[in-house]
Amino acid sequence: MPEQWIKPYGDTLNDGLVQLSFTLPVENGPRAIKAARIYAGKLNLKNVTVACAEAMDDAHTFFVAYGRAEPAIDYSEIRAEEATVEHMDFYEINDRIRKDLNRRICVVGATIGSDAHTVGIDAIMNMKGYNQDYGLERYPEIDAYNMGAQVTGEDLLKTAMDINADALLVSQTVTQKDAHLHNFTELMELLEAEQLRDRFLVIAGGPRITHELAIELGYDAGFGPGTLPSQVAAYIVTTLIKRRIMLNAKC
Amino acid sequence: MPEQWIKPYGDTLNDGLVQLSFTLPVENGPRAIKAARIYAGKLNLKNVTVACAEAMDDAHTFFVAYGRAEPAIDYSEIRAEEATVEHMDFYEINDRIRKDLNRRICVVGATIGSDAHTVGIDAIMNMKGYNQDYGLERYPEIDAYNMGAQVTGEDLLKTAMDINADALLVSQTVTQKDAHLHNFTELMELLEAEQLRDRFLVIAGGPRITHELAIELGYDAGFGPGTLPSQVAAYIVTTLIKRRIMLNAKC
Amino acid sequence: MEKIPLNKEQIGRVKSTAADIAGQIREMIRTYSTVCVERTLLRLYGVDGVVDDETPVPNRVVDILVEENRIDSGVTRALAAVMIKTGRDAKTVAELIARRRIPLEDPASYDMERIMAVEQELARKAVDVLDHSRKRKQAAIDRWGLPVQPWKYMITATGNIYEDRTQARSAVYSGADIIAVIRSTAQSLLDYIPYGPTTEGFGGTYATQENFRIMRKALNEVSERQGRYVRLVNYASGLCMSEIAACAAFEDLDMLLNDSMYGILFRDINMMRTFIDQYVSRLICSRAKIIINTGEDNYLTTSDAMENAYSVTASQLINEAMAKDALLTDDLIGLGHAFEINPKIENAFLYEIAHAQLARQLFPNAPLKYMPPTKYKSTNIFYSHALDTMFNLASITTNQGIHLAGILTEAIHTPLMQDRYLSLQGIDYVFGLARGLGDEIAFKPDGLIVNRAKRVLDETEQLLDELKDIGLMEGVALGKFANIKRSRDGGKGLDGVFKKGPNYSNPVMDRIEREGVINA
Amino acid sequence: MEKIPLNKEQIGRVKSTAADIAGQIREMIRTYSTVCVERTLLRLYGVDGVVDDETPVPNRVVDILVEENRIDSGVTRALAAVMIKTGRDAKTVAELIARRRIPLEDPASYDMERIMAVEQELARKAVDVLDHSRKRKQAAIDRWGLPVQPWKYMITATGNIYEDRTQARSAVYSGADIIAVIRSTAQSLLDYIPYGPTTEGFGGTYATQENFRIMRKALNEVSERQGRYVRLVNYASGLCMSEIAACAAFEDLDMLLNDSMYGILFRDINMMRTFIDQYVSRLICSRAKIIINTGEDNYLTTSDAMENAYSVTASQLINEAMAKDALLTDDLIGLGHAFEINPKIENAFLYEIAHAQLARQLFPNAPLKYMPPTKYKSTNIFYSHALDTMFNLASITTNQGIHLAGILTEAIHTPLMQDRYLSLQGIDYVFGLARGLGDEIAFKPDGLIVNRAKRVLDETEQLLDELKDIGLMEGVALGKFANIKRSRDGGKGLDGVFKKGPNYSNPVMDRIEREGVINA
Ligand code: B12
Ligand code: B12
Ligand SMILES: Cc1ncc(COP(=O)(O)O)c(C=O)c1O
Ligand SMILES: Cc1ncc(COP(=O)(O)O)c(C=O)c1O
Repeated sequence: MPEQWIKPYGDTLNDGLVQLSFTLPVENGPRAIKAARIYAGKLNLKNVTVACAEAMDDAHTFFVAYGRAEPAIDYSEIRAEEATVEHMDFYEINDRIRKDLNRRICVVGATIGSDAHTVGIDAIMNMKGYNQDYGLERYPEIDAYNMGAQVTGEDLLKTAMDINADALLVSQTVTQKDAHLHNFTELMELLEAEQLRDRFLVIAGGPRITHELAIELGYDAGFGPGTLPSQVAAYIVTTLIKRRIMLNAKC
Repeated sequence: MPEQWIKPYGDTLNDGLVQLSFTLPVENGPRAIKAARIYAGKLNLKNVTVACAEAMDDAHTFFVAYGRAEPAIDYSEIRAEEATVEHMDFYEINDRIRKDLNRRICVVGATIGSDAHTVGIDAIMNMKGYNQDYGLERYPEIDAYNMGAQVTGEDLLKTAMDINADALLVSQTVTQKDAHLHNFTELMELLEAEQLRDRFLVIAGGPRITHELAIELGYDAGFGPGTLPSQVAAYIVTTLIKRRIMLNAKC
Repeated sequence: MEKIPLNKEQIGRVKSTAADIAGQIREMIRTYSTVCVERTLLRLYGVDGVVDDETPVPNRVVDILVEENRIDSGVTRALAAVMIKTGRDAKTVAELIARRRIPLEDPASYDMERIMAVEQELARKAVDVLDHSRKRKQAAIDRWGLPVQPWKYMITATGNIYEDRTQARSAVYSGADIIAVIRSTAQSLLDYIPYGPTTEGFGGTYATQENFRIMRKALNEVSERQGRYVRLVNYASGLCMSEIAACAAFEDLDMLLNDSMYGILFRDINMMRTFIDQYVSRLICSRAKIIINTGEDNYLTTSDAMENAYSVTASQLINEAMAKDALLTDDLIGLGHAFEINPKIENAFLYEIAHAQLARQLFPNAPLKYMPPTKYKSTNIFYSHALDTMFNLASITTNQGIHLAGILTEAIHTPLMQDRYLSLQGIDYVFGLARGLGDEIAFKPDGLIVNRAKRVLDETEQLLDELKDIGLMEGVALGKFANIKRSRDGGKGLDGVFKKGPNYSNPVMDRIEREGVINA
Repeated sequence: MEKIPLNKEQIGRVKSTAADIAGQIREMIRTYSTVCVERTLLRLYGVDGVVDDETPVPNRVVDILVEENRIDSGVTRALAAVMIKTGRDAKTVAELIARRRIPLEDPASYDMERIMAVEQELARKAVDVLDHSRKRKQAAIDRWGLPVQPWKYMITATGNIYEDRTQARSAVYSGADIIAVIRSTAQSLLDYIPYGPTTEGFGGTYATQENFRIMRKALNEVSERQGRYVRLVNYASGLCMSEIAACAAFEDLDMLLNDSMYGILFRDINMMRTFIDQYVSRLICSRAKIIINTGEDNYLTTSDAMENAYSVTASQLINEAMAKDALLTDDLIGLGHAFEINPKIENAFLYEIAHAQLARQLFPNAPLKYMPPTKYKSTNIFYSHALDTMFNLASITTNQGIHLAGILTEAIHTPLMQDRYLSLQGIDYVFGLARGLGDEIAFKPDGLIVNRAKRVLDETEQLLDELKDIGLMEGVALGKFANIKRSRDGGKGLDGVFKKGPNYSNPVMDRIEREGVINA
């Protein structure tokens, strides 16, 4: 196998070992175990060991299996989109705003839909910040409005207009049945319907968000787990500088 | 999907949810995560979530992923071979030996090859037994010889001849690099070379043994994890009764 | 066994301060009622069903009362009047009103004695519902006894009540003592109870009376099969707090998440509204012997467990006092707390033990509800399973009452069947392995554990003293709990609060209050 | 901190009884030597390499000595004679002998003074090897300090030394303090040390000097990168016990599994043979400051931890005495024990704590080697991870020395890289969470823990008293350890034991014994 092709690694290069656990809706026993082995085989695994089979009731069995995955992928062909963020700290960011934008920045954040999770958006916006990294409210050159949770798209938009925001920060945590996709899309449609899409930087965030997904949804950028406020601030500042001519929103 | 077709079960019938963990030999980061997602996709999973990616060093990343497996299998077509064992207890077994065989049974057990694991074979043979089920040594109608571990095929065979055994009980625990298959096969070849294959019941056991595997290897039966001594005894007795005419080994 | 030497007088002081704080709320409650309370009465009188395919009859009837500006006298007498007029039962009458087939009547134009007789009859029936439920639960205890504590509490949250049922059965098979059907997200904001069985939900399954029934029936069956009674839980908090309590009584639920503080802080529900609804819902729980669970654990998902532990304790004390005001006895007060200290903090386990043990000693007879780690759960399910293992140990060591099962996929998705199974397996493992540990060890006097507990109690006392001065509502407005600020006049549902008029009557509440705690 | 109030006099008694038992073995050792000991000397004199593609030169030379019936005088003087004759160094001479290019000489036909001079020079070089290793290890400690205990000990077992290296690097990255390269199965039965780097093994990787070197080099590199010294372990027990100790000293290994009891019981190695080899290997360890690890933990994989805990303690006491006989100081005696009580036993954790704490108090200065659960590990990796979590807690609470990482796939396969990672992550989690727990709690006097520890000590004393009468060898023959019976004359390797003749000489042993414990 050429070097750039990769497979899972157990204890020998390219052994392909993966661990699997799953439930089959059948009663435990030799037949169930055989079914589990056959099933795992259908997932492109060879040498499947059904190590563990335990009854969860009389019609459901839990399995732990190991097997050697057959596919290999060419790692050199994989490229992941990331919000291009220059690494800057609190001081550098404020400096850059003063020097290169020469005005204060204004952002508004909210958790939209019926989602009540605020810890994520708070981590980015509140004074206190996250992981020893100050939140946007603390930046002297940024005016940050945190609307909290359960905010409708309409309310968010209204506030953004009222305060003449540069950027909308939108958070979504509940992803069951793709609730987050639904809410993100609805907001984007609203922006477009109101012909306000280009007026703001629109940034998505939450535990299941990647930059790629955000782009797909029509957002400017997306930030996932572990994001630090300074990363978001740096992204906003550098993007606004780039778009300077196009944008003339003011607080 | 017809009812007898099954898929893994997460929280909704046929949702196909499986949990996966594996390592890729690449540095953690968005590109690694994307590779993991693509890789899981190659295992016939849809809607893959790479929930967790953690660096194990600068060239290896650990992933936990969930995805919806696409294949379905027809459970009605799956049949698993099992050593057909009548459920009998200690008393019934001894009774049956007295009444139906009318002589004592003689068995010899060993862990062969360089395998030093004796706990499994001891569980079947020692007085004390396993899980509140007496071991073969305790059966008044069975003469049980436990040769322990690291026994060569030759020694086992010699002892079996010397004591005129009805059954050989062969244990194997170390399975790395298929050591067990190798040892089981070697013993079987030896028996065949000596034209003694039909003289004994030859029974395989160990944590990775299934009846099916044992049959494939040319053994009469195979017993895996959790086997109780009484199951083995019951199997031996009923099989000997069936083969009564063919066999006339005596202790 | 006083493992931590707490100051008895101080405990007396904080309990009495908390009672004072609750008393202030109780004052407010005396003068107000809510649309929810009136709908609750209708339900207890037997009113049920929907009109126009989705509006519950109780809602429509109360809406009409509001429309007609007669809500301040309450629904009961108006209903009684129509009953007298039509000679039909409450359910039929309410339906007819809801369909606008007949108008509401002004009770003033009826003979007061007849009205009151009907009213008493309605109240009797209503209280019968509660008594009946209490007795059925008592019968289960008589037959099967109570499980040993900590009780293993397991959630289902598929969104589909029939899948929930499948998951619940499996959980019981794996040892769960209690099944909680988690509610679809934001149901607390609905000002009505959805109707009938439901198969779609988000992060949970709608709380409907039919869903309660389906699950209770399934659990009754597995109870029979397993030879032990399996308890059922749902969520009352929100805009239908007392109504859900009524439905729960109808369907013999054993526990309810029941805490207005949760609604105020996390759902932005108006505080007056929910304090009133809570009081009535708790009266119902008291009479029907439904254990309430409070939501202090949630505070620590938002604010820090080391910094704000005292706010949990203070809230527990206030919640206890409010529960006792509503006739709940110790055995029915499942005060909540949680294992939520940042695991990166050195000796976090010792502080967790201190918190859990403090709660245990402050409320020795309450079935404390202990929440597993959630905030610091990782998407690394193996790591998260280790967190739960330590949580299980803290629980058995400090002898908690209601043990919420920690789930290894907490940071990923609502639990799969196998996640549940692994959780229960882990609990059994640790509970068996260390059942006697709490009895076996003593804490170093002046050590980390003892000092931490004392410190939290001191901070609690400070907060309570402050709250006694400014009042609970002002305290909430100042962000004293979970760092979240809510104003007295803000939040959802305030428009459903009304001042009781001179003719206001609520015979069910009167009766329950009058008859006090009943234990048979 | 005496957490369990043990009887000091009783401790004195069992220690002295154990010393007596060890003394009997020491008597035997004085009169015998083994082929392995002679090969060890050759290695320390610088002899290495193989002939005929696979037979190590030390083996061939000693075989020739045996063939010629001159083994009873030992190899040293015979070698010295040829060196004098040829004027060449030990390595060259040995190779020539091995290739049968030159014959061995009878030292008697040489000037005794010259022989002894060469012999002393050889011994000096040999001991230099050990001193050199000791100093390098001391330098690492001086530079980087010692890690806090319990030390995180992680195994690699791929069979391929280069993969082991990859795995080891990752383990160190994840926090391992110690890397143990598990040996290929049954290497203990090989009466020679394989040669060169190896890439095939079963359940482990062959112990060869080159493999030691490869791994030590890799660990030196990561030590530099991580700014902490990572220790390396391998296995000495078996038919090459002292030879492997010599190789380990050459390559600066820090620890060796070194226990003749393991070989006797689990590998059916002859007891005389291995007691002698063990003594010499331990002298080497003492001088080169290699920590030994003993194998009492293994007993409990075969016999029951509740029934036979005392056999572990008795064996530890004997092993300690045997170690001290071989000049090992407390800090080098890593006595083994294990967390192997059936988790189905109610309060198993309390008994585990009792056992671990007893060991801690009996050997307060030894870096106790604590083995994770293995026997009761399940193929359910989540359940097994919970077992390890509790094990981690027992270890940190009782302050063990060398913490063998429990692996969630123990019941399935030798660990994958990710299994290791998860294990270390789990250890860090628990150690941080509960670092102070041991200091914080006291055990109830007369409780389960205290009584269990006392009982085990009583039973230990009984067994030791019995062994003192019948002797250790007879005790083993009677199945007193791990329920396995081995006779004095049975087992592998007895033919390699010989009685020292009147001209026997072992200048290395003599010198180490004479110079005693050296600490610089
Ligand atoms: C805390 C919590 C709660 C609290 C919320 C309190 C509050 N004030 O927010 C309470 C108790 C109220 C709660 C309630 C519920 N919760 Co909740 N909750 C959690 C929990 C434990 C932690 C979430 C959290 O705070 N993470 C910490 C923050 C810092 O991380 P984060 O959100 O990922 O944020 C980071 C990044 O994503 C990013 N980011 C996030 N937003 C944004 C926005 C922008 C613009 C940018 C740039 C970046 C960014 O930056 C942040 C810092 O790095 C998770 C489980 C878990 N451990 O993850 C469940 C969880 C999220 N909850 C869940 C559910 C289902 C609910 C309920 C619906 C349950 C119910 N039926 O009652 C309710 C209802 C809530 C609702 N309607 O939304 C599920 C969601 C399942 C799913 N995948 O859909 C989870 C995963 C638990 C589970 N396994 O079931 N919950
Ligand atoms: C105990 C043990 C040991 C003890 C053995 C003591 C003894 N007297 O047997 C000691 C410490 C000596 C040991 C050593 C080694 N072990 Co070991 N050991 C284990 C351990 C912890 C438990 C095995 C056990 O006793 N199970 C309990 C018995 C009752 O179960 P069982 O064997 O499955 O038996 C049941 C059935 O299978 C069946 N059965 C078994 N045999 C037979 C025969 C017949 C005829 C029938 C009918 C039924 C039957 O009935 C039994 C009762 O139900 C396992 C890990 C684990 N938890 O499984 C590792 C394990 C088996 N060992 C392992 C290894 C690698 C080794 C070593 C090679 C390590 C090394 N390099 O040093 C050494 C060398 C041993 C050797 N050459 O064989 C690996 C094997 C990996 C693999 N899959 O190949 C394991 C899985 C650990 C691991 N994860 O690395 N080991
Ligand atoms: C006391 C209490 N009530 C209610 C809920 C759930 O409320 P909702 O339906 O708003 O999600 C919770 C959630 O933890 C709670 O703790
Ligand atoms: C003390 C001791 N020595 C050696 C070994 C390994 O020996 P072998 O190489 O025979 O597998 C062990 C295994 O646990 C041990 O505990």
